[in-house]
Amino acid sequence: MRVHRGKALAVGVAILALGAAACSSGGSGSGGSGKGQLIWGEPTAFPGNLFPIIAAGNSTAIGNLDVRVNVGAFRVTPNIAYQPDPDQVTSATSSLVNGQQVVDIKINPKAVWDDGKPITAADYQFTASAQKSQDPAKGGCPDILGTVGFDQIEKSQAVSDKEVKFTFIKGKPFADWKGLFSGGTALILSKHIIDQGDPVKTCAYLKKGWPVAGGVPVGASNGPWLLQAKNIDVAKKIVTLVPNPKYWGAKPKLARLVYASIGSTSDTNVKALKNQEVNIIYPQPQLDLVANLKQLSGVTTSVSFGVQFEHLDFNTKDPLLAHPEVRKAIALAMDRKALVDATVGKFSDKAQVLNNRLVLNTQTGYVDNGAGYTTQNIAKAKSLIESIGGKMGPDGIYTIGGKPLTFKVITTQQNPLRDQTIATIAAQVKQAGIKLTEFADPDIFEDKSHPNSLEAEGFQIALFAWVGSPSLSSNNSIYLPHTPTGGGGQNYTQGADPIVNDQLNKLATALTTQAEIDAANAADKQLWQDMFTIPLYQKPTLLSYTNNVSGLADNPTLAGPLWNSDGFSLK
Amino acid sequence: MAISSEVELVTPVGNQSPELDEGFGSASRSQGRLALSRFLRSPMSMISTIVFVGIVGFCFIYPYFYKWNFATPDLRKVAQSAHPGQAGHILGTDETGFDLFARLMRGTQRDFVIMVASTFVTLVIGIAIGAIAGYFGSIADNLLMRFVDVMLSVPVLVILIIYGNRHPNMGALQLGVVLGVFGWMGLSRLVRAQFLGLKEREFVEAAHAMGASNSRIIFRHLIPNSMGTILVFGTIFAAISIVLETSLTFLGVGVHQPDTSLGLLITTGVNAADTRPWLFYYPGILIVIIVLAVNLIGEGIRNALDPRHNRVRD
Amino acid sequence: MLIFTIRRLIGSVLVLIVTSVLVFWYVASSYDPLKPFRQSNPPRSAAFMAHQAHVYHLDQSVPVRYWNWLTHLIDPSSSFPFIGFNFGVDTQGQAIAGQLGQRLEVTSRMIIGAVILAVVLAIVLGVLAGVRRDKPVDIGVTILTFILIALPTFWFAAVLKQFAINLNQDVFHDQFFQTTFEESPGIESYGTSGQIFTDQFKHLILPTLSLGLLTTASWIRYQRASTIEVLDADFMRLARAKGVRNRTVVRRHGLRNALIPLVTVMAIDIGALFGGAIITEQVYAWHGMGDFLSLAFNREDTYAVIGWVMVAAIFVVLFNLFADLLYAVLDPRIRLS
Amino acid sequence: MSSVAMTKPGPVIPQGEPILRITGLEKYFPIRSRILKRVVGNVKAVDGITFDVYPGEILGLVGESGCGKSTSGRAILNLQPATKGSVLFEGRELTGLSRTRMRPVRREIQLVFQDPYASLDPRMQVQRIIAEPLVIHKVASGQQLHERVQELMQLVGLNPEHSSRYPHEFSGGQRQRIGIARALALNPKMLILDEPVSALDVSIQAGVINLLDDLRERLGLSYIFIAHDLSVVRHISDRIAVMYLGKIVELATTEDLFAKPAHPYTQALLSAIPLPDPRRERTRKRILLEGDLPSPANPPSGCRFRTRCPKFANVLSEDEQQRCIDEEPPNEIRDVGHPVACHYAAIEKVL
Repeated sequence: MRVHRGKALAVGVAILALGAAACSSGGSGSGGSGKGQLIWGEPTAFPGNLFPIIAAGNSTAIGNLDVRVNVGAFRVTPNIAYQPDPDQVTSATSSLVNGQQVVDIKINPKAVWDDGKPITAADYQFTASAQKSQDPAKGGCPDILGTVGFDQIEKSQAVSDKEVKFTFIKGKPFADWKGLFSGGTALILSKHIIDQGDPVKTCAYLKKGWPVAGGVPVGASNGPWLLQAKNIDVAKKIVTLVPNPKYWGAKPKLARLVYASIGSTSDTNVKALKNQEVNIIYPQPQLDLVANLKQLSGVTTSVSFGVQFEHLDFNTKDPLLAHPEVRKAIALAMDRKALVDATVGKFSDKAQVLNNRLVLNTQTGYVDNGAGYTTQNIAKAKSLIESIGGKMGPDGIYTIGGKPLTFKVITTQQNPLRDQTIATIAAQVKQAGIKLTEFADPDIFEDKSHPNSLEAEGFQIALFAWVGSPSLSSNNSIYLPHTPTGGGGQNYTQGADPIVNDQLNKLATALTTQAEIDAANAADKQLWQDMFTIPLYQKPTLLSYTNNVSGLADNPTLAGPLWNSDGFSLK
Repeated sequence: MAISSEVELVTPVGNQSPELDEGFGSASRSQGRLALSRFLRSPMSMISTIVFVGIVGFCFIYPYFYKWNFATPDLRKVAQSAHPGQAGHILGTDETGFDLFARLMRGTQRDFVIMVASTFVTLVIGIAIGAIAGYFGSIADNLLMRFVDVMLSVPVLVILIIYGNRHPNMGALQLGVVLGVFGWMGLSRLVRAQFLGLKEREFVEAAHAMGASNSRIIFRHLIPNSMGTILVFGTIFAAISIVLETSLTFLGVGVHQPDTSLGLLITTGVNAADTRPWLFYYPGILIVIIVLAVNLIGEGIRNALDPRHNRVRD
Repeated sequence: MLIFTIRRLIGSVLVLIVTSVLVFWYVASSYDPLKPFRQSNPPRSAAFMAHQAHVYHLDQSVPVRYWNWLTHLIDPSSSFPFIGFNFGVDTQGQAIAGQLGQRLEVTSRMIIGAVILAVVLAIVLGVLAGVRRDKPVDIGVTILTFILIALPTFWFAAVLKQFAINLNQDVFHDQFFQTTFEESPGIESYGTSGQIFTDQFKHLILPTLSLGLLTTASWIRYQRASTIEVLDADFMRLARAKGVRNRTVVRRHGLRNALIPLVTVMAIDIGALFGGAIITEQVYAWHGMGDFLSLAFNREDTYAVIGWVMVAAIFVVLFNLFADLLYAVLDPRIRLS
Repeated sequence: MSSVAMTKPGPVIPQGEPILRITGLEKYFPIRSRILKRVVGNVKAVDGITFDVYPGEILGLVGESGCGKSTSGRAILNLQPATKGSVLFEGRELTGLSRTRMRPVRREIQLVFQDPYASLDPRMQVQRIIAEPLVIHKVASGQQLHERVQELMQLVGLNPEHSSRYPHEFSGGQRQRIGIARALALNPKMLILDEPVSALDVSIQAGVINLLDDLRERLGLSYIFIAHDLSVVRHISDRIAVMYLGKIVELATTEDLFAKPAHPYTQALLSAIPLPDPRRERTRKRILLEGDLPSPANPPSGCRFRTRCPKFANVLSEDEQQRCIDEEPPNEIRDVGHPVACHYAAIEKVL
């Protein structure tokens, strides 16, 4: 329920009427299972396309909207782990058969698409085959966002209508197999809707995707909510989710979940919640925003630490940063404990220094591998610099071979947290005779044609975030060296270490969680020696909602706080 | 934002008033000096001038003596989000430990640069275009005034955002120049109108008869006689350029970290009204004072040059 | 008068055409609609990028693109109100004109409200200050207007919202003022047309106040100046000398003449209002023209930006034309020149 | 028309070649249509005037407001380029000269304006105003310039100590002296005085006129003295040309013109001069002109004056009138002894 505070008599006639409507109508012709409506204020841009596996549909907003509309075999839980969704699959296992990884998925017999057609092995097979290649010559589709994992599937086999087996190429097991069917961008594709019978036509369908005005086509949804064309107003940027009458599991408790694009202006977010015009907001955390929300009455605010982590990348091809001593000296000169206290520590007392590049603090298997670097050690930093011929200049900045230790830190624009992080780090390392200056640039994520982009690899130091995942091996491309086959595609540091490579390869092919954790930590230990990058902290997420909502629990992974929105209800 | 309408407020002041003459015995004073003395005798104008010059002068000089630097945060834990007066920070600090007082001085410096650069550029372009259109007339006038129509048909703010998107790392000087490049249209219309009137006056014909060149007539006769209008426009534009800077910074175009400007300070401070009020009120009040002072100086000049507003006897 | 109208109309069309050339060139050379693809990881193949470039016409030279754009401009089937404009499709494949039409309806609510508020305030306070020149009322109005001019738009809007919310909580004990969106999200699925109207009206109050108050500041100054000018005019002195009461003089002779210049300044400010709406819409999370532009900026959506700018330009030029004609009607001296 | 000059007796005897020779000078202002801006007609402000000025001579040019006197002065100086005709100054043709080619000539001929309030730049100090021609033509600078300005101010009877004042601090008469000083700065040979005293109080007029007369003698200048007031012109001029609607209708020595006016228009003008003797003033015959000046865009056919001519209306027979309507009277020497543009020119005593 919206506003209705019960005290209005004269002025609130309209509001009373609205409230009554909201309470009684019980959803527009969709089973009548739920009660009332909630309004979700979406901070990111309104999506143009609802099909998440193409570029047009790959956005945070889609992630939030779609999470319980197109669901996968696995759900990503708030503690950054995969959990099989019993509504979708009765079991999903991976095993080694003759040295080949075989994934066996048993589909819930009751599972049906929203047009009543059953979800079958053919849908899973189609999901894999549609995304196995971007090369049209091999029957692939260039518009598909990614093929990683699917391209390692050797064959798929429908054991029955409700059971499918995927066999991976020999010697190339895929540790992150759960991630292939985990919802979000890894949704299950509805074959009878999407498959056009021939790869070229299917590719044309994929390319077009689902433009937002058309909603998700009937027969393509397998979650408790429906995203129908009639409930989408593109101009007003409003989308109303209604319950899926064909859903066989627990039905949503609400009649409507209204998605309203509120934008990222933090003041607008706070005031909308304060005036009870929206029920849930999920803005980027900022100091005053968090403090403002925490002091609001009738509102619950929680800060969680999510899958994004901030870090510094050093360009190892830079003449000065090529010296590991310089990179280590910068790490030693930083007081990362003080940095965390000064930044994300202000949002939540649970904030910690991230001392692992592959496993996050809040993730199972986290080990503090960078103990010596948590706090500042100016003397050691200086001695490292002096050990390779560093001389203190008159301005208090070291020079090596006549070149001053002055570095430009590139980062994104309009991000106060990063501005604050760089300002703090710069002030810290200055004490060790190293000068950092900030250079905020919108081109940072551009391709090679932009000289200031990471891809162009002309930077010195970069500050940005990586998105982690429940699967540790998905981080591999950050640390593997560049290879012609595309390994290390995102290793902008261009650093390479054979020991790390070995461990990362182990990680990619690990079949048990413990094996993954061991390999990841071994790789990270070595990476502390290399110091191509410095991890800083997990980025917090901020969820705030009116107290008349129950059932909310932030999911700081990409699944977002609407991950269990079918369980939301009004008190 | 509303550059155009602001400009229209200007009363044409090129006409000297015949009533003022016959004072052969009075002290030797020029039109300008008369206006100056009227300006100086208006308390509002004087206070505004003193406030403005005082603030700007202080913000340029005092940083040399102040112990906190705008670019170096105080890393002590106590100095993060310090209240005014706490931990040795007069006006407090922000969350990083940047001294607000040092930042306000730096921001004022940057905005002064923006103000001066934008006003200078606008005056140069506006006078040049207005002078050519008004003085040479016919085709030049027609073309230039249609060009002004074209420039006015697109919201300035939008042009500036597009420019800012392409030039993400503008400094204050560049921002000022760009503000000026897109802000001259009103002035050129005013100068043209003034020139159209002035060039029919006999002293211009007299200069022709003496053999004066066009440039001499424009620079020695017409522009000095339009100076009142130009001055008033200039001050109002200076005030508007600061407000525009805040709008642009709010929209993500303009001065960025690690530098700062008043616009940036209030953009970040606007969320802190309840939680850290010093970050909200001090920059907001400072910007209102500066813009108000500049506007009132403009109003003072207008009144001083307006012969009808003749309360001061002489 | 007819000849004058036709000449001005032709002039306006010419201005719009030149504007479109400059805007097209400026925007097309500023933005890169392929940016989202460039940022994708792993990187897109060259063939894919070339194909997308073709889809967005980036493989053509700017003059050719302009010519295609211009020659497809008039389209009776387009849903843009009044005239069939076809600004092409945005990078999402949606028709730009149709979206702008819907957005314009939202934004024009705010702009019309703001203009009405600003005009009423400008006339009341401007005339009052002009008539009571140098009296406390005048000084008060002057200081008020200068403070309004000095206030940054978003700062003022934030303060206004806070004030309104406090009123809601302490005085109305209800959501009388709405601070976010142009209407309650989803109301169209359950509200009656009466409820929707009431709801939209309540959402209109605060944005109108913020945009209107900041707009009116310069208009008040302007109205004051022209009131003073008219009061000093000979015919006013004469009327007063004839013994007509001061108030009657002001109302009957002064006001009409003093209003004429305001028409011009209003027309000129239409562009500024569109600009101001960008910020106001962002602060109040409205989904109108300004919001459309922000989105187009983010996507570097060339044709969407061009379409937006041209719609704004059409309005500015139309209002200027309208003001010129009105001026000619109100002031017979203008007509001959 | 040199024959005219030769017959002229008077205080200054024209000698040798004329310094300025004006032949058939015309100045038309085009009238344009409203839509297409095509020329649909002309305002014939100056419609073929011819006269000479000799060194040391003062030629008065009189006529009603709007008759083209001031335009003639400006056309001569090329400030408003002539449509047709020739202006020979010391044998040099001035019409059609570009601004740069005209510049050296401007040292020789200067203009003094009617309105001493409008013709001085209000934002300039007097010394800069007077020095401006010297600066433009680069004839003096520094101390020399300063001295020349002081000298000029003394010459026109201004206190050199006031050189740093602004125009508005002077009276009208003083301002006109500033204008004269400015005109004299380059030692010109000739001044065109465009109603130099008509904006001044009568008490001040005499002073300025005496100054001009005095300067002419001391510096050997020639003047074209434009005025609408015959009594002022009479005082100073050697010869007087009377203009009506863009044309010269009578040209004679001052003495002749006042003693033997032959054109009905001249007679009408003379009859309007107030006489100092009240008895004569009361008994004199006044010739009143009917109607307004016709539009110079569409002047009457034949004699332009006929529409308002008392002789045409009251004296002439119908045949005679027809001649006035059909035939434009040339301005030529008739029986009266000087050029006059009237078919029926006859001397009539009006004073």
